[in-house]
Amino acid sequence: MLRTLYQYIAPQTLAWLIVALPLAGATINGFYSLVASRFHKHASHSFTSLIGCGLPVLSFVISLLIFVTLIGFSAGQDPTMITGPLFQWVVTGNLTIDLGLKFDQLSLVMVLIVTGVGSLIHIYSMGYMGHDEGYARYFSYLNLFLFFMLLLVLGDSLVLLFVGWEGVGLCSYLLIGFWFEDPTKAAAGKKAFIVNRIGDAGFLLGMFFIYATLSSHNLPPTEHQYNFFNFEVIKHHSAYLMPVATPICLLLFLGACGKSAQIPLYVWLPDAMAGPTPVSALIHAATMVTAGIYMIARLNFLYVLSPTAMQVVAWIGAITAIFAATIGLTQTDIKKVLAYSTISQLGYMFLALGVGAFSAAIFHLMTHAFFKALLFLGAGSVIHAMGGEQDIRNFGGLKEKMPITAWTFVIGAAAISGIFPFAGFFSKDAILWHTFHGGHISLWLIGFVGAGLTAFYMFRLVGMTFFGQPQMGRGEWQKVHESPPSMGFVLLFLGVLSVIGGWVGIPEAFGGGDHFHHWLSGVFGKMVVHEGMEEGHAAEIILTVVSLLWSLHFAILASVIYAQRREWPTKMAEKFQFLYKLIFNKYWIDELYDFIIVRPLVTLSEKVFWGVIDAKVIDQYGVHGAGRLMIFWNRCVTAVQTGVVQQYLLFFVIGVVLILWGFVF
Amino acid sequence: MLIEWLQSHLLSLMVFLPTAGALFILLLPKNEAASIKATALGFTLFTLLTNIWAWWFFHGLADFELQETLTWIPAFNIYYRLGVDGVSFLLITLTNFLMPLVVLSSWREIRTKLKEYMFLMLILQTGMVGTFAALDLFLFYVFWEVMLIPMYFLIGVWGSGRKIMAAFKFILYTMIGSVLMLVAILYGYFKGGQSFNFVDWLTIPFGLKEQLWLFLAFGLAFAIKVPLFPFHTWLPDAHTEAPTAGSVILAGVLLKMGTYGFYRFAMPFFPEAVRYFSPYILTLAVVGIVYGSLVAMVQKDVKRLVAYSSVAHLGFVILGLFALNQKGVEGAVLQMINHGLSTGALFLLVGMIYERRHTRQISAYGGIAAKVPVYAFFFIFVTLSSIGLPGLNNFVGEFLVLLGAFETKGIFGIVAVLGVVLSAIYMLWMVERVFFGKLEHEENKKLQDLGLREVLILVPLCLAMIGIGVYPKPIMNKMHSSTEAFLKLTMRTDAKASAQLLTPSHQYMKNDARIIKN
Amino acid sequence: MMEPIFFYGFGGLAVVTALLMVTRVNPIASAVWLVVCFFAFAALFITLEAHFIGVIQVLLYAGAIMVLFIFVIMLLNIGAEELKARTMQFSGLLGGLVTIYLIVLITLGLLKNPVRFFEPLTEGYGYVAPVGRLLFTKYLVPFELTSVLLLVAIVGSVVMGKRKL
Amino acid sequence: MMITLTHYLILAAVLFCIGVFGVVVRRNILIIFMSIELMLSAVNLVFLSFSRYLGTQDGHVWVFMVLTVAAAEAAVGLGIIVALFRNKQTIYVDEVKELKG
Repeated sequence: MLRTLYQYIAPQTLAWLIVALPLAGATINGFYSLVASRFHKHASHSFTSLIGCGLPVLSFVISLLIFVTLIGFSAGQDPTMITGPLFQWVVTGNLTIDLGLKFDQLSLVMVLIVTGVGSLIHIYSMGYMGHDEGYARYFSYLNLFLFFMLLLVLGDSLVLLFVGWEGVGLCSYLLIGFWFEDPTKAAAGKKAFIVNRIGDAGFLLGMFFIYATLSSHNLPPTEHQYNFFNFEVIKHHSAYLMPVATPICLLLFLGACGKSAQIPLYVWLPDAMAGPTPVSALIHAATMVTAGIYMIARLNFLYVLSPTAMQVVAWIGAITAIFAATIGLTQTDIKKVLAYSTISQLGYMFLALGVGAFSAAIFHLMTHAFFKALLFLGAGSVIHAMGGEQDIRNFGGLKEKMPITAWTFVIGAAAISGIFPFAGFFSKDAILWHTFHGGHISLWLIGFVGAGLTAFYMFRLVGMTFFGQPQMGRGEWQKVHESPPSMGFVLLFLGVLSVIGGWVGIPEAFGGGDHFHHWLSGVFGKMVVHEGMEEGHAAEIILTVVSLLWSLHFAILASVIYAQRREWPTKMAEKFQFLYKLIFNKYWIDELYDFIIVRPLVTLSEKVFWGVIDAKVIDQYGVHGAGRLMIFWNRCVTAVQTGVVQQYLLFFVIGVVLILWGFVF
Repeated sequence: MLIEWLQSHLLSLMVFLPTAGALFILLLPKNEAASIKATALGFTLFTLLTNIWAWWFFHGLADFELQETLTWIPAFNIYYRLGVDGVSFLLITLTNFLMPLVVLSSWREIRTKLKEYMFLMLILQTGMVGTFAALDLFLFYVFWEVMLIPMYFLIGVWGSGRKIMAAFKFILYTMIGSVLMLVAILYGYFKGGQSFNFVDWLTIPFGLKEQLWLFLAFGLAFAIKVPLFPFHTWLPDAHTEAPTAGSVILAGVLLKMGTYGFYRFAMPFFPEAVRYFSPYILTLAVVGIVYGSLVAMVQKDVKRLVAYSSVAHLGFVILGLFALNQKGVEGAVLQMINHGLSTGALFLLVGMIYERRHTRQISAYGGIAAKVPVYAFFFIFVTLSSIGLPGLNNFVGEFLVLLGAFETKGIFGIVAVLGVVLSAIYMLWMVERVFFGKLEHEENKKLQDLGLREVLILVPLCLAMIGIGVYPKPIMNKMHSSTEAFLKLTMRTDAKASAQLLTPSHQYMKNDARIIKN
Repeated sequence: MMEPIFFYGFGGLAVVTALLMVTRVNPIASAVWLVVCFFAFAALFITLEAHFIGVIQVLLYAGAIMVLFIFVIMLLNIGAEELKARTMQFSGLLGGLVTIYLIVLITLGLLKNPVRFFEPLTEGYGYVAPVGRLLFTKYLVPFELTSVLLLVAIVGSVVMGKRKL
Repeated sequence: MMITLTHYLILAAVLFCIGVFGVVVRRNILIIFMSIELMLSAVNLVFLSFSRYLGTQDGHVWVFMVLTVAAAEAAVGLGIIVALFRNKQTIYVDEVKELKG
């Protein structure tokens, strides 16, 4: 009896529910919100919360169930589960696209992060968005996001990945512009979508390239003969892609740049902070922006074929990491600082991918999801408490009023700065060590400097927000309060994760098992960089200690300066005025894009294409010109039409004469 | 008995049911608005039902199905010959699907000359369905013209703004093309054994020069209709000034006549010419995609913006057709349907807000999402479909078209991908300016949200969008063999070889015609 | 042989009166000359053995239609001062030349063909009875149609003549 | 000398052309109208000549028809003239130019 029941609820049969439940939640809440707003009623919060939070949590439970089941398989066996084609999407000519879900070590990690962190943030949102008019709408969007994100990470083919890829872009658009009555927020949403679309275009081309290459070879018949977008099939035939691996990888990487906010397409992410803070935590820190990393990790077999592409990925990552970190130094908006730190951390992950340390990248992805979600939610808690204020110059001393937020935030900051024994320490260190060990000294140096900067700006944030003297008016100070328990609970939970999250990947040099890496080795294989690891233990320890001290020193420096000696930075800024302005204005990149691309394009379209080619060349000269020509002809011909009937008759007689002429002569 | 008879005349039924409705409307008194509307709606629904009925009898084989042949004008060897393959059947279905919605959308918009309006609508449907179903070139031409006249009146009488100018521009542009097409039809008629039969034409041994000229003549007619890049300027005017229903039909069905013409006639008849011209046409298509998108971006009138977006979308269709592989062609066909649904829905939505505010200027709106959430939901939904969000219909078509184009025509596919980015830019920018931001205009504060009738119009469209986006297979299954046959014909290198390429039923049809002739 | 005498006599009369008709300024004069012309026609018809038609010509044309004309001319009552003097216009000159050339052309064309002599006639040719028989047998339908035509003409002229319907 | 068919035809042609002359050259609508009657009669002459030549009487029937048409035409035409004069106060065709394109 129980056994039969278990068969029905076996992971294989439940797998699709992981994806379907959030979609159901999104549909129900969306419809509910729509109907309620149509009839000017208030949507019930409890119902919305039940659906909106319950279904993601359920989804998380199922994921956990599947994880446990798969992990329970006998050792050595690949804990991979493929649901098989759930259905055939398109079949035409030499193209078959089957859609199915794929659970392997990598997607399991991602699913757990997405549903786990996602559920937590849903719960947090109940408190954070409690007073908002669009409560149901918000949860509907958030659930929809989960749906697409799960499709992205679970899809067994590039197509399904792309579906999720664009879908999360959509949700990001909707959620950034959630408070659409503020034009800047709506514009930020649009900007995010469009910049992402640019990357997506590259991604599409990359997909097409893979397909075109594979279909041009007469591949030996297999089970999925034309299913060229399937990861398994691509992997199976990856040898054929060898000659064109570099363009393919670069095109796909363009997509990753868009989604994961790397140079040159990072500009949307800071603006995306216009959305509600839990959204920033979930989408723009923990999950969606890591899609690019996931994608490259997923296609690792392709990237290793092209050292050039790997180099590009590593360099873009490293440059983005330090570039964003410098901007983070001067920002005054609490969320903007975190946004730039996200960009910077994503840069680290790309650096790891670029040097071939795929598992390190995913490791950092995971820990980053914990601590960055924590930081954002902490920031949200602060903003919530301050009634929407986001400028850190107006904070200060908040630890008195909101201890939970403050101390969990410090944990998060410590984690991101890479301080022992918090989560970030292990993951960041893995990246730096792999970079160094791979022989990329210059990249390592950049990463090393960046790590210091990270520690500095994060503790600047901590110092200015929670320590020192309050910088706000007395009345406002009175109103500051700790957040409701639903939010506090989530902060604490994430705080714990930020501490222990890294312990699953303690490297062997420290006597750990490096479980995380071994877990993922099923997907990534034994990477080249790991060979000869054993001899490097000593070097690894030395490097780690150096970088720990380096970060620690900056962390302490920053918290001291910004908590106690706030006038120092001002003086510094005055001394290096140009540099400060350059960084403070984010290197004028937005303005540059606007000047080079946006404005010329709009002007060209409006003044030249529409104004001249359409209106003048085609319409006025072409179409109306033809009309005028006809009118001219008409004038010539109607001259004969005098209106005097006798003359018509005369023409008639002349005609008769001419015809008779023909008869007679 | 009757049922069987009807079953064997399903196509004729679909073509002439609307005509019957039109004649019936003529009998009704002028001031009986309610019964006129009900009759029109009833007959369009009836046609739709017939279409659904026909769906079961249409199997998607490699030949023409539901054929009917009758002698019409024996002296000139002209037959009343109907038949559909997968593509035309789907387009007919699209037409019949849109018509009831369109009639429903005119419920309140049309206040003057309702009787004439509904009459013309139904005649228009006859013309459209007939054009898709005709297999005799003469019959095709007749239906083609039947379709133009009602549209001319719809724009000219019930339009807005500079409607007369728009109507003239529409009809003159189209007539120039169709007259050239008539010349080409007559040339082929005399060249190839005096037959208007579609199948006979496939075996006419045209020389290269002839092919080029004839292709140009046919192609111009269709290119204007599509519209391909430099021939597109009638479209924004006609779309903008036409009444809502007119715009919907114009975008949803009439534009497809051009691409369908390429698919059915111009390309299979003149394969050499297709090879010769395809780089130029592909260039125009890609230019159309980019150019249309860029110009759409800077429009100030919502309808005009959507009209320019049609130029871009139809560029994709042409790109897919001329990619000359099955992915591209099927993507193109799917894109025709998708464009009909999405752009049709956009026009309907614009019409709904126009009914309330009597302006289409983007600047007259702003922030109305807060006031009309349901409307905003539908609009954004359709917008997303239009910009090709995965999971909705346009994505499937665009994906296949781009993939097909990339595979065989490399660079054109790459440039066309730009269209994906640009479409997001212009649509979302418009959505931002119309729906988001502060509600500033006084008039907008009194806006009414959608009523039940309007929701009923939009829901079937949205469901169709989701359906095609998620599970396009049932639709695509109908057209596999047709597109295969099309490719075989278009790729043939030798006119004589085409005789062998004809599928069995083509042969059957020929014999059939012979029998009737004797 | 009286035939040439009749032909040239009445033919010449017809031509002369026709010319006089087209050249008169006053329509009354024209009408009177036309009546004379029709008499000449009638004579020519009789010369051609078409006795019935000749009589009809006199009764219908000279008797009825021309009277109608004169009625109308008098009804309009155009005084001499309103009658335009004959002014020469380019189109008129051209018209005259073209007409003269037309005559030459037709004559030349006719003369190119061999001369056709009249055959001797059968008994009863030109009587009323054969015409009547043809009218009511072979040409019944056109004959009936003319009645419709006349009806239409009557209705038409009544409509035209009324000031207001 | 014999009077042949050709004689009659030439005579008819001359009379017909005089009628044409009147229609083309004269501007008085009444005279134009009379010229038309003259032309009709000339045609009748042709009919009769051929009838005589062929020895059948079909031509007579057709002349009969022409006479009917002429009568009808006269009735309607004179009606038009009266109406024209009433509206335009003229009987000169060059003063009526409503058809000017």
